[in-house]
Amino acid sequence: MSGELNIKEENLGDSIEVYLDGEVDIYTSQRLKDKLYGIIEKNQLDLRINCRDLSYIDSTGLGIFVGALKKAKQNGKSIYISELKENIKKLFMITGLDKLFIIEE
Amino acid sequence: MSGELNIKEENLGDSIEVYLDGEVDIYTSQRLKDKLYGIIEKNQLDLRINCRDLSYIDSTGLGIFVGALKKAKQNGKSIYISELKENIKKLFMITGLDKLFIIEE
Amino acid sequence: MSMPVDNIELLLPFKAEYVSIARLTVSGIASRMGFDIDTVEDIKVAVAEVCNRIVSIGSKLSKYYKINFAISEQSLKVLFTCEDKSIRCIFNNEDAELAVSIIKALMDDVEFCTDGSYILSMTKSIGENM
Amino acid sequence: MSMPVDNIELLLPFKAEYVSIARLTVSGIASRMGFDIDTVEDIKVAVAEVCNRIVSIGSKLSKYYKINFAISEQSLKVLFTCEDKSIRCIFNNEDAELAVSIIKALMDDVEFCTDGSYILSMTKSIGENM
Ligand SMILES: Nc1ncnc2c1ncn2[C@@H]1O[C@H](COP(=O)(O)OP(=O)(O)O)[C@@H](O)[C@H]1O
Ligand SMILES: Nc1ncnc2c1ncn2[C@@H]1O[C@H](COP(=O)(O)OP(=O)(O)O)[C@@H](O)[C@H]1O
Repeated sequence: MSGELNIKEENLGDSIEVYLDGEVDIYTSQRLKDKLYGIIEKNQLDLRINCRDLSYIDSTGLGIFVGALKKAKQNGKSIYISELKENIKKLFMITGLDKLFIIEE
Repeated sequence: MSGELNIKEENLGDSIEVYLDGEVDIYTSQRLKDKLYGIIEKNQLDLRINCRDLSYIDSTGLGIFVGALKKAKQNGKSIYISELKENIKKLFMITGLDKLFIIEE
Repeated sequence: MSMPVDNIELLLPFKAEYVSIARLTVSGIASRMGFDIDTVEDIKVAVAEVCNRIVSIGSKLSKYYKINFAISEQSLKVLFTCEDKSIRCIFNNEDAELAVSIIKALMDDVEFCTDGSYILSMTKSIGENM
Repeated sequence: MSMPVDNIELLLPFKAEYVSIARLTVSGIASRMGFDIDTVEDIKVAVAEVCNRIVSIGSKLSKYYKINFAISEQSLKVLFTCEDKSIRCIFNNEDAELAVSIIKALMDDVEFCTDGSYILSMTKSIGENM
């Protein structure tokens, strides 16, 4: 139920797609951080974060996205964020993070 | 969200079918009572309560079913209860009400 | 027995419209503790039965009642308290029959009519009946 | 201004795992008050941001913090309190930037760093931005 998060990962060849399913909150965010940072360190590829099934994220989670982006940029790579639900897209706009990431429909 | 209840009513000719959608709790139960008692008083027909979309009921609601059954029996009529979810069927068994009503799949 | 316990407390007005808040809160706690979905439902129903009874009886002395959730590795214990001491033995009445049978069946351990300073306590163990 | 107010209180341990309980409880309260589903989501996020910050900072003096929900016809006011007075001005730090912008954008009225006995208060009005 609340606070659950499933993370799936798929290698698309030229990028890695990560599917977030559930809620990223202060309790589940450490797992997200380990996962994203791990992927970025292991692969010299762009990262695509699919948020189709992401129902909730807070500033802890957004901060991890920002941290991951910094790491990716050090490798000259980008992070694409796709299929954001309206309530979460709103958080990206509020915080100005929509200008930092490449947001896709 | 929580505590919401929608009640729909359909005249099947030989009986009245009532669809319960949502939650019957202490807050919504008065409306259920008025509805069921009203139907029983107006029509001399059997009552069918369809619980397909009933996600929650408590003893307040069960008590209203019992009260409605008493009224129906005074008219020589019965109450059929159908499509109970497992968690609610369990409450009928616990309370012995499964022997009072005609429970259908 | 002497395991570390986390406590969560919910203070609610004596009003039927807020019983759903108790249901939601206890659902969240029980889910977080790892009870399976059917057991979460059972605990929710049992807690609501007590809240229903409390708000139905009402109080002239107190505006609020309190639900304490004691969370341990083994169990969730739910304790209902109210400053109004007239609200103690609230289920010893014929019209509470349905509620009593539901609470007894769904929880592992229920203390009605205690001598103590609380209204009722009930416990659900983790691992039993799962 | 002087409308009748119902209070609900939730006492939670300083632990990240229980922030979801605050989210669930405030969702229930806001839904019950009639806020639309998007606004319920906004209030939930704002409340969680404060809880996150409180549990991240932690306390050596106090095991619990309290969230008071003041419910009136016009608004929901959420007040965070803690006995540990060192936990007061918790958002005046660079790493709280994201949280602060979220809280300010989602709530109608926020009081950070009050002189009072509470950590923070925030209010969402019914009917505005709906
Ligand atoms: N609106 C914003 N735009 C860009 N960066 C931001 C914004 N708000 C906060 N940040 C930065 O995001 C970072 C949060 O990342 P953090 O989770 O702390 O990662 P790290 O572990 O790499 O420090 C902080 O350095 C903060 O300054
Ligand atoms: N297990 C049971 N089997 C049958 N009847 C029961 C059972 N438990 C309680 N009752 C009865 O159900 C009735 C509840 O109905 P109630 O809502 O009070 O209707 P009314 O308004 O007609 O009194 C009570 O009279 C109670 O004795």
